Amino acid sequence: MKDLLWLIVALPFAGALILTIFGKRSPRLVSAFIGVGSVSLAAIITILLGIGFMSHNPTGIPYHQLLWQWMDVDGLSLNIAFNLDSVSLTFIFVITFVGALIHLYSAQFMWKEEEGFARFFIFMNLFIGFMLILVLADNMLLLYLGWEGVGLCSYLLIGFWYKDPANGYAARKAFIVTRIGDFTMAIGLFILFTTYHTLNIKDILAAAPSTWAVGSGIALTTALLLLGGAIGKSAQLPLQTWLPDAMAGPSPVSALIHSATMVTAGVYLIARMHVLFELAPIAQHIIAIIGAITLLVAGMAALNQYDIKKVLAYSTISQIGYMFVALGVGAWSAAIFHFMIHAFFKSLLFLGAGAVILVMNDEHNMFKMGGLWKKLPVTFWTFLIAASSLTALPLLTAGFYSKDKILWLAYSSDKGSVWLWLAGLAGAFITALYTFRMVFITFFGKAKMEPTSRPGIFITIPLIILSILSFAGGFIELPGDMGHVTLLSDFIQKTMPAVMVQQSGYRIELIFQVIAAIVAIGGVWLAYIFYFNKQFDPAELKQNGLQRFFYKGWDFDLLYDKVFVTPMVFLARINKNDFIDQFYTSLASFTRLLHKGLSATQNGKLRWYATAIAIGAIVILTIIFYL
Amino acid sequence: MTILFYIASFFAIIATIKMIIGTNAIHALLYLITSLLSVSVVFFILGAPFVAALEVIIYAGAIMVLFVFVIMMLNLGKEGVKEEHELFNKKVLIGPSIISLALLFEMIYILMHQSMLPVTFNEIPPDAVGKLLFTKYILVIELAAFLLISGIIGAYHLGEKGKVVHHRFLQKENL
Amino acid sequence: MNIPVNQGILLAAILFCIGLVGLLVRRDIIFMLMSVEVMLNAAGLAFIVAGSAWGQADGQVMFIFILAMAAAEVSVGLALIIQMFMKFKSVDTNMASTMNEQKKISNT
Amino acid sequence: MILVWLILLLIGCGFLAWLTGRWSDILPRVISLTGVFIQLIIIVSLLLEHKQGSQWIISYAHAWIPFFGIQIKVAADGLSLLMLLLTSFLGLLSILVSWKEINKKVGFFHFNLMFVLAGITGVFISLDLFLFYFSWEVMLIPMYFLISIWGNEKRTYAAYKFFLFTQASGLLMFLSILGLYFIHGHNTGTYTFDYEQLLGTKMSTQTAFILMLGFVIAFIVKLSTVPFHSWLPDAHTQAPTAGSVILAGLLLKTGAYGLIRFVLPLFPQASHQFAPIAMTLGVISILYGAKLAFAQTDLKRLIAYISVSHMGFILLGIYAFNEIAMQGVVMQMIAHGISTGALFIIAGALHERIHTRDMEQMGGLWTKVPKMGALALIFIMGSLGLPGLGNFIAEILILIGSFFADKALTIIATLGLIASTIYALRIMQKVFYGKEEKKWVIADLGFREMAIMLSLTIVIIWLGLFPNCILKVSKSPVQKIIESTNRVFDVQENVVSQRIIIKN
Repeated sequence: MKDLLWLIVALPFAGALILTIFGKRSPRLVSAFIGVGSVSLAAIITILLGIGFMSHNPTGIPYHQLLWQWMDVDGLSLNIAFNLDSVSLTFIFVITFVGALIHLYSAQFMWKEEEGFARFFIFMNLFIGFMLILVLADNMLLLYLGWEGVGLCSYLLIGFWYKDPANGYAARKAFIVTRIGDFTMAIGLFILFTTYHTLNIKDILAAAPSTWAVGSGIALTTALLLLGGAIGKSAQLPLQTWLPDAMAGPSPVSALIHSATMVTAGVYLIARMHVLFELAPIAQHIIAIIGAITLLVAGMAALNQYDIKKVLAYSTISQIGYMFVALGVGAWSAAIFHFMIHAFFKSLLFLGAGAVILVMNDEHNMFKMGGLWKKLPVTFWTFLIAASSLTALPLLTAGFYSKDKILWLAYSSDKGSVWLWLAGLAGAFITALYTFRMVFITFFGKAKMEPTSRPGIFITIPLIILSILSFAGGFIELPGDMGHVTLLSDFIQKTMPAVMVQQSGYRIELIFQVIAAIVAIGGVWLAYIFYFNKQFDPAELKQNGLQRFFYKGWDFDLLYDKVFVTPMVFLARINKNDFIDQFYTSLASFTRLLHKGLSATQNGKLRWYATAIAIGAIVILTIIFYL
Repeated sequence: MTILFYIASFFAIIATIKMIIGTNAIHALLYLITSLLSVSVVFFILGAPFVAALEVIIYAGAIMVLFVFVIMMLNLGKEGVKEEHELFNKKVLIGPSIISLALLFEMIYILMHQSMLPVTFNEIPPDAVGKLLFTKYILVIELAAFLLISGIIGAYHLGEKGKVVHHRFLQKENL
Repeated sequence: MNIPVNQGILLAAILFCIGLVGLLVRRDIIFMLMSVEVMLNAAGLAFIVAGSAWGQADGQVMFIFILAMAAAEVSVGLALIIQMFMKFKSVDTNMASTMNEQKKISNT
Repeated sequence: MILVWLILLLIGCGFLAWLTGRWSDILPRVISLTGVFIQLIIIVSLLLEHKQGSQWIISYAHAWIPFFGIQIKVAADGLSLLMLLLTSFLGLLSILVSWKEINKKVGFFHFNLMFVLAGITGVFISLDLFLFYFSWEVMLIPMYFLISIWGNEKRTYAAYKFFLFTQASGLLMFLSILGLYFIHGHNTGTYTFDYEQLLGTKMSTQTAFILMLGFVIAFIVKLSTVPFHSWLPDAHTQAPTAGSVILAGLLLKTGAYGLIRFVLPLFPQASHQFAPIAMTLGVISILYGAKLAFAQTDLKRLIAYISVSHMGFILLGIYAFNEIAMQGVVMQMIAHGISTGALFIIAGALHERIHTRDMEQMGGLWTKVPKMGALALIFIMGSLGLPGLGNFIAEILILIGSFFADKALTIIATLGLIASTIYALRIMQKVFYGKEEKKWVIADLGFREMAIMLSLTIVIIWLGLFPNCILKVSKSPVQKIIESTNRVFDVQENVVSQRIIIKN
């Protein structure tokens, strides 16, 4: 069974290739079948493989599959090879499974796209393929390949509706901003290679503790450089600005790429290279701090959005902030747990939002919606489940368990602190507030627009499946005081070390849980007071300065525009014609000037010639007799 | 005899100056002839009677007559004088004069700084010239003959009237 | 008969320079040709002076050559003047300065 | 001997094409196509036979002008064969590209094309410095004609500029060759232009440096390194598509090849002295080229500046003096030839259809020409160094290699990754995305164009996924050059620079 590993990666690519060749000519149904089918098949193989991995392999020895030698230059020996361990298995499960559901959803969602239908599935399939390469790669360069590949697909899908230049610019911004992170990551790779003479992840992780001392400068530098890549991809401060703009893409894209999978690649990278980060405690603190700040900043921004997808985008940034906090305190399995649960509920939220947007004729402003809960029951209920999961409503929802674990560990881990916990708690409150603000405004109140149609069957099926996962998914991992189920942690800990818990005791944990629950419910309650059944006129919404500041995403765009973009464009513009070329041109014009001067002497006037001869005589005589 | 040299020199210079600033071509030509005759006197004094005779016969006689012919052929007359006034601006005299004076001063300077032997001039008779001309310089004589022949042919061709002669490169534009 | 050589040469130099001034100042081609004659004559004078100073006949031989050359030059030069006058209806050399400006060529 | 036949074949086809061009427009194309195709087959078969280890796979020597010690000495190793493969491949494509584009003086066009290719082939296989210089000049003059006769609106200016830059720098190289010739002759008594005999000529450090500069200037002008790059945008922009393809794909590579084959082995010590400057120039080229590319509105000019930027990587890699970087350089030469060639073909195809290169006038073309858009996307991604395509392998190898040599410069060079994203996506944004500025009525790529582009696509992806095929072939020549460059250095330790011997 494990020999089929390559097939999981190959299937989406094969689907993309077939669609590239035949997509233009084949009907949409065939395109959809190939697109959805290839990914679904990959998902089925993944599940089978996962079952095989878990049942036949209790110690979690990674599967390694070598396809071919990529390059071999003077010690730089790299293979196209895949490595399957518990972490990557979790990731590929989420990628293929959620990916397949979203593909199914998009088959109906994108149906009206006559021209771009096949194109959409090509890009989506490519994305799944690259994402799988990213998480399965056995060396850093192959990981980098997947890393850039998903960036490309993200670019293409954000700019899917390319006719609107704004979408193109959003896509370009996403690519460039993540490339800034990739730049630091590339340098990190160089340092790794110069130190270890290999880019094989396993070898690096094995050699690192004996090569670098804990807290050494080079370990810190490398960790920070890799962190740069992770920040770019995962849209954390200060490179988070691309993600809200990325909502220009179709909703399934936002669901798959910009919430569930690609943006969590940063989390994967840090988890994968956990040994390096453990060697650099300062880097880990920085991760935690970045996560904490990001989750607050993005939460505040989410609270002030009108566009339903922008709310979700900032919410994604905020939730990844939680994962970063978990990574920062060394709670690797908690981060991955939250990643998984987040993938379920956030893609569900995006898909639900997409369904709403679809039936509302591409209306993104939630203040123009309202009262939809009766008209779109399936969408509403699934959306509500996902929202509760995001809010972490206690006991029932999966989000509660994953987020609670992070909050608890943020305090109790050896690297944790009460400040991180407080930040997380504040974030949880804001999360509850903005989530239910969104739910109340969109689905309750007076109806302002009539939905044109009801979402189809292929849209509702993924919603229902994901909604089941969004609350049932949490039960694979229950906190110590509530049954203490640790399926996922055990599984992950076959690959990664367990978190060092400083303080333990079920009683303290219980107190923490109660506080978290109260905060979440308090947030919902506040949202209820402010937004439930209130009348909002979308035309007369006023924002004060602070709200406006939050609405604009804390004006990071403005800052970057002033600091980087404007000077760069200015430089480019003033030197469009290349001042070095001016040098050569002036050389040429100087020669031409000389030519003009000389040809001016040949004016055809006899007397000038005679004068020239006379002067020449004088000069020669002078030279002969006085020099 | 020495005083005669200075007088002749004086006349030569005066006549030449009058020639270059004159406006009537015929008058100028007469001044030129005067100058040439004065120089011929100088030649005589310097002991070159044969050359002095040639100067009078060929230069002042033959060549200057050619000039007279051409001037008469062009038939410039009064209009010519008027035109000459327009063409000859006294102001332009300054620049060339400075250049020439510079050249002159240079030459004078050289003359002053060369130790010159004050020689007495002995007459060199024509036969000595003839002997030299047809022995040592025979080849040059031939060349001079070629030159004169080509001068005659050239003058004949160029002077042909009624047929406009153009340079071959310019032919297309003109015809 | 005791004339210093440099006075003879000086006379030649002065005549040459006057001829040069004439050449440079005049725009009338006939005057220019006459100035050239003056200069040639001055050169001949220098030869004669030098030849006499050394008591040799070579100077006079040279003068004869100069004379021949002047004759040839004048014949060709005068023929050219006639041509020029026919073409430009003027003896002004500036009229004939068409060497670098094609447009000034008058159509005949 | 087969190598000489390669050149003679091209020259013969060139003459034949010229002659038949009087009667027919098709015949010259067919003849040239056949000629280059035969060349391609020969080279592929040589490559397949090729085994590792031996230095010169094939060589041939025959006296040419014995009095001056000039021979016709040609030889090929893995590096030359790879370059020849690229030459014949791009040569083939450039003939196909100009199939419809060139309609006047078809015979003479193909004559020139064949001569350029013959010159380039000569450059890649000469082992006699005089022959090398001869080939160097042979490729210039037909190129001048290609630009000045079949070029675009400012062709004369561009052709002059190209010719003056390359000719002037070529003369400097010739002076250096002569200098080397006389020094060697003076030392040993045998006056020869033979490359292998001239290796290890003893001379003072200063002389070596000056002689090296002559070579280096010729090569980096060809390589269009800042500040000698300004001929390239003009030449590339004004040349016909085939000309641009050959210029970008092959002519620039002769500079890199010259540096690797001649400068490093002939002047190892001086090269080490020169390395910091060269690497700095390389980095400046990367960033400055990128910056200028970003500013352009003319599509071909933008692509030309991309070349400047990419050639910076080559210079950086060559002067890192280690195998990884050098292998990266070899990859870059091939991958850049393919990707930039493809971009020029696309630009040419667009120009043929809408008669403008101004990107402000384009926009939203994806709807009209989806195939072209998709293929353009692949090569744009190639030029921004997307992993999975050949350029990425090249750039990452160069950067890793040069990271051993100079950390700070490499980090700055890595900024080129961001810069390349910015300029490359600009093409996508301006040409294929956005609103349709004008209602162009244009056809998508035809069968011939699709065949060209697909072959390029396959090659660039193949390079990205199976770079080892290339790296294996160039391994032993590269190792030999690196070793010879660094060995001399060991003997004379007086020049100190950062040199790290990589383990393993």
